[in-house]
Amino acid sequence: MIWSFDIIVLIFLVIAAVIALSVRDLLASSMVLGIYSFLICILWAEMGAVDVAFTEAAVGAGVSTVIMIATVFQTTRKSKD
Amino acid sequence: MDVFLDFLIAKFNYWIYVILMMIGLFAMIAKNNLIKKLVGMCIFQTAIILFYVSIGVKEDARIPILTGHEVPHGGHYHTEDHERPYIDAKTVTNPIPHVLMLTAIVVGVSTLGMALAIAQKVHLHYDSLEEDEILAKLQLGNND
Amino acid sequence: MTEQFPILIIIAPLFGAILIALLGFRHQSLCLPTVLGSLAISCAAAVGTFLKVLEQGTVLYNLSGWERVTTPRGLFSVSIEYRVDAISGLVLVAIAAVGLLNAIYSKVHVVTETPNKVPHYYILYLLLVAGLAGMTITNDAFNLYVLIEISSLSSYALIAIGSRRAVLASFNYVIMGTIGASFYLLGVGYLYIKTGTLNMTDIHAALATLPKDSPSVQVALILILIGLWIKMAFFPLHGWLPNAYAYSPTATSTLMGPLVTQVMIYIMIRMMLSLFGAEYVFDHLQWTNIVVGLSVIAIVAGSLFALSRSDLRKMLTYLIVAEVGYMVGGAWLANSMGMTGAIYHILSDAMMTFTLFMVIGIIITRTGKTELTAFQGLFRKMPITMTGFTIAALSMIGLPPTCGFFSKYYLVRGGIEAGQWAYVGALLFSSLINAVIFFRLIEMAYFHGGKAYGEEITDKDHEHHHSRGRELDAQPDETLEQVPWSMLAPMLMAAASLLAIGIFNRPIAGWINAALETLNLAQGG
Amino acid sequence: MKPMKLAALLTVIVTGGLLLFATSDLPDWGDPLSPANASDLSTYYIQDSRDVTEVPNLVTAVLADYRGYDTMFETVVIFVAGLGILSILGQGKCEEPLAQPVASEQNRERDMITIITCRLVVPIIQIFALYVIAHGHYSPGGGFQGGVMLGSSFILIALTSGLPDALKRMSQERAIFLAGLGVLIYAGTGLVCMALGRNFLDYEILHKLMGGTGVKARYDSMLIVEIGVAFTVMAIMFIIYAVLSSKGRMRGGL
Repeated sequence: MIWSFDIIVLIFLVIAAVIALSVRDLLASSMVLGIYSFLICILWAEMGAVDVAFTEAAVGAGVSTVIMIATVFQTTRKSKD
Repeated sequence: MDVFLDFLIAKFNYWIYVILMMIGLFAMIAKNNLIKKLVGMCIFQTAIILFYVSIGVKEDARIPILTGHEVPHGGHYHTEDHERPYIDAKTVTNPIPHVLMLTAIVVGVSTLGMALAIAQKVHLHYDSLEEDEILAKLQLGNND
Repeated sequence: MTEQFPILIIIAPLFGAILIALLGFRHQSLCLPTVLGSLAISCAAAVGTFLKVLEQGTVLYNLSGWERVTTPRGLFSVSIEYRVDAISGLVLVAIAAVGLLNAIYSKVHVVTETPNKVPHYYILYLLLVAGLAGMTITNDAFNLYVLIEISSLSSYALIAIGSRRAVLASFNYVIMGTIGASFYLLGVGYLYIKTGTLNMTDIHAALATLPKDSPSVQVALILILIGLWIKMAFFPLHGWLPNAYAYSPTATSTLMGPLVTQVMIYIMIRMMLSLFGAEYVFDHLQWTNIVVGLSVIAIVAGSLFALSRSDLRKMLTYLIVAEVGYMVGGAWLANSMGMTGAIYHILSDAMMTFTLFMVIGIIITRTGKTELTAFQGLFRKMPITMTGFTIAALSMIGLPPTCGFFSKYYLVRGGIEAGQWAYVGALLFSSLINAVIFFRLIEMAYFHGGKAYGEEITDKDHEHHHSRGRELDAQPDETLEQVPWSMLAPMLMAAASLLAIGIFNRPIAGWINAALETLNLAQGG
Repeated sequence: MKPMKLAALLTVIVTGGLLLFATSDLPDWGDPLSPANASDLSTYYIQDSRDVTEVPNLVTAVLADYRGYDTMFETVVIFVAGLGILSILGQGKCEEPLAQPVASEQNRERDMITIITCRLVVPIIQIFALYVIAHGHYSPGGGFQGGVMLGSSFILIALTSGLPDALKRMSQERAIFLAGLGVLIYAGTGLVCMALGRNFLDYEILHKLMGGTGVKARYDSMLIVEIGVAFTVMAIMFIIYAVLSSKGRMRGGL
């Protein structure tokens, strides 16, 4: 186990989560959420959960981001908080 | 210092999962924008998945796909098939949390899709995604 | 064949839903027969399972065909299994029966309220019933989470299909519901990390070997309880419920009102008794006073909110909030009388709420009004409907021989035994409030003639109902029971079941007590 | 607005404190001897499941066989989500997309390069998806992952050539049919087991139909149910995208 790698990814995860929630542009927020999903997918691959990582890459980072962007496209990009 | 570092590292995943979960929970409750609430929901759910996957990690263990090269552990299996070594459970990651979390990821994306559809419908009806604006419109149009 | 009954309860609606998905979109006339047929099979299987449980005790059903594996520490389960005892048998019968009766009752509503989406509606409806039944029957902690999500996802959609307000209510429900389900999942995770298994029986056995004051087990219990409380709308966490039920389509609220909260309460009792164990929850933790205190607040607040509402469906939803307080409090009284009362009240409350929702649905359909004033002069116009209403109202107030009286009797006795006087007081207070609410309605329906009718119709409030209201206004003196029998018959059957559950209270309480004894909640202990 | 934030902060602090308090009681991260990792259940799956199912990927074995009932309902969750989204936002009727594109469709210039690249890539994605489904017994993958990839190949068509083009290949009605078919394959496998006199989803008995031994029957049935899962996931993932990207109108799109 490469715990230092693990810790770096985990810290990036927290940063990505905070950014995704604090950006006022919803499109950017969805994109950062995609980054968050990819980071966590790396983490799971590293922790030996290959099936979970594969699913997260396909579902979390792929489809979730796409449908979120589709919604932002159909509604509005601006957010007050 | 070393003791402290050991303590920190020993449960680091659990600390971070709590932090991520609380970020998500806070966003779900306090954010005003509906999409932001859903971003929070994603983070919240992933944090729980992180917790589960962390349960199953074993130090220096391989992924839960048996290729026949697992570390044998005393003797052989007493079946007809003598080639198969008896696998030491310590060397293979625990597969149960992975199975459970596959389900949880799928549930997560289903909930997200449903919630996004509802958010679009809200936008269709109220022309806004901000909770306070929608509530203000509701107060105005209470008598229609 | 009889050993396959438990699975039939769940897969009959599932296959019904699949059939509609495959054929129902082209041939919409197939939808309703499929729904009725599959729910009838489910209902019959539930009754069969229950009879079997009475005959031979707890029934286990192993899915995937893996036998329990023997280890030095004993048997453990490697796959998912079902476990039906007398209590879950009763709840299963109630779920299947309410599902079936409501499908008959709401066949008109579904077509009028969700045009173009009838097959969608029925698929979600069937899967909601399947999810609720699956939650009741499963003995696997994680499987329970999946089924909670199935019933929640289908109920989000079933609510959001309704009016403008319903959409927003549904969004709040999504957020709250996800928090609740995730907390439950997290609680299961804490149990898994301490015990290494997911089967409830095995978890219970493993917890017995752990040190009693393990913080993570306590936190697991707290998380599971909070998750389930959100889902059942226990008072401070009830925010999603009133709007969601009041603005959703009629068929949705008549199905969800009686079932969702009550099934969640059953799950909570299941978690307390068969997963953590009565000894741990009641004797070791000593949280009884806190939770009963919360339930007292829930009862009082729910009753007061109900009293202050003038919208019929809103009033009913707050009554549900109060009833949740009854059952949570009863379950936490820590004696078998209170627990019996709580479980008995799950049944009677399901049927009472069901009857009331159906009656109010009929009244709203016929008069086009959702206010309390809709009741004016209704005894003359709708004698049959009002008979059902009167029975349900008497039951809500708690007058014999309806089931509401007996459940309150058990709950009050449990409260006295446990010395929880605040809880007893809250029960009596709530009965008083119910009496005020319902006698006011009965009085309005009986004494106010039809003359107030014309004025009320000019109300600006309910434009979309006007046309139907006028139609009725044109002939105010007829005895207007022009409701199809498909609506009246289920309502009357539900009302009759209120009397039946009341009259047969002794055997039902006996079954519940026998099941509780196997769960180590001894008589009077 | 303020009190809401305060309440949220309070909730978060209390819950977070509770969880951190419990964390101190948890076994160390990565401990192979923690109760969860050294439990009978986990050891049984690692040591015995390959002998009785012939599947080296333990996750697939547990997912599709031991906890197959869970996975069936997981498929149903997807199915519910798709139908729920259609019923919330959809138009109701299952009509074919309009012949004339709407205004936003006409104005958009479709780039030839992306369309041709997409034409090249889509078959490759689909073949790889089929490989993922079929190879789930030996490597990471299976019905869900493959199904999502198949669904995303249709999403790719919708992104490059426009939603109507994709809907021509996978109309709303066909998608619902496929989703129902997927659940039917899964649940039907279970029903066949019941018809042969065993419990629901007890694949072992299927050797009477498929020949071979009970172990082989389990192996093959897992593949069958994974295919069912893939059908549902593929159809629903595309439908979710189609509905959400067009606000339920099923035309226009991104």
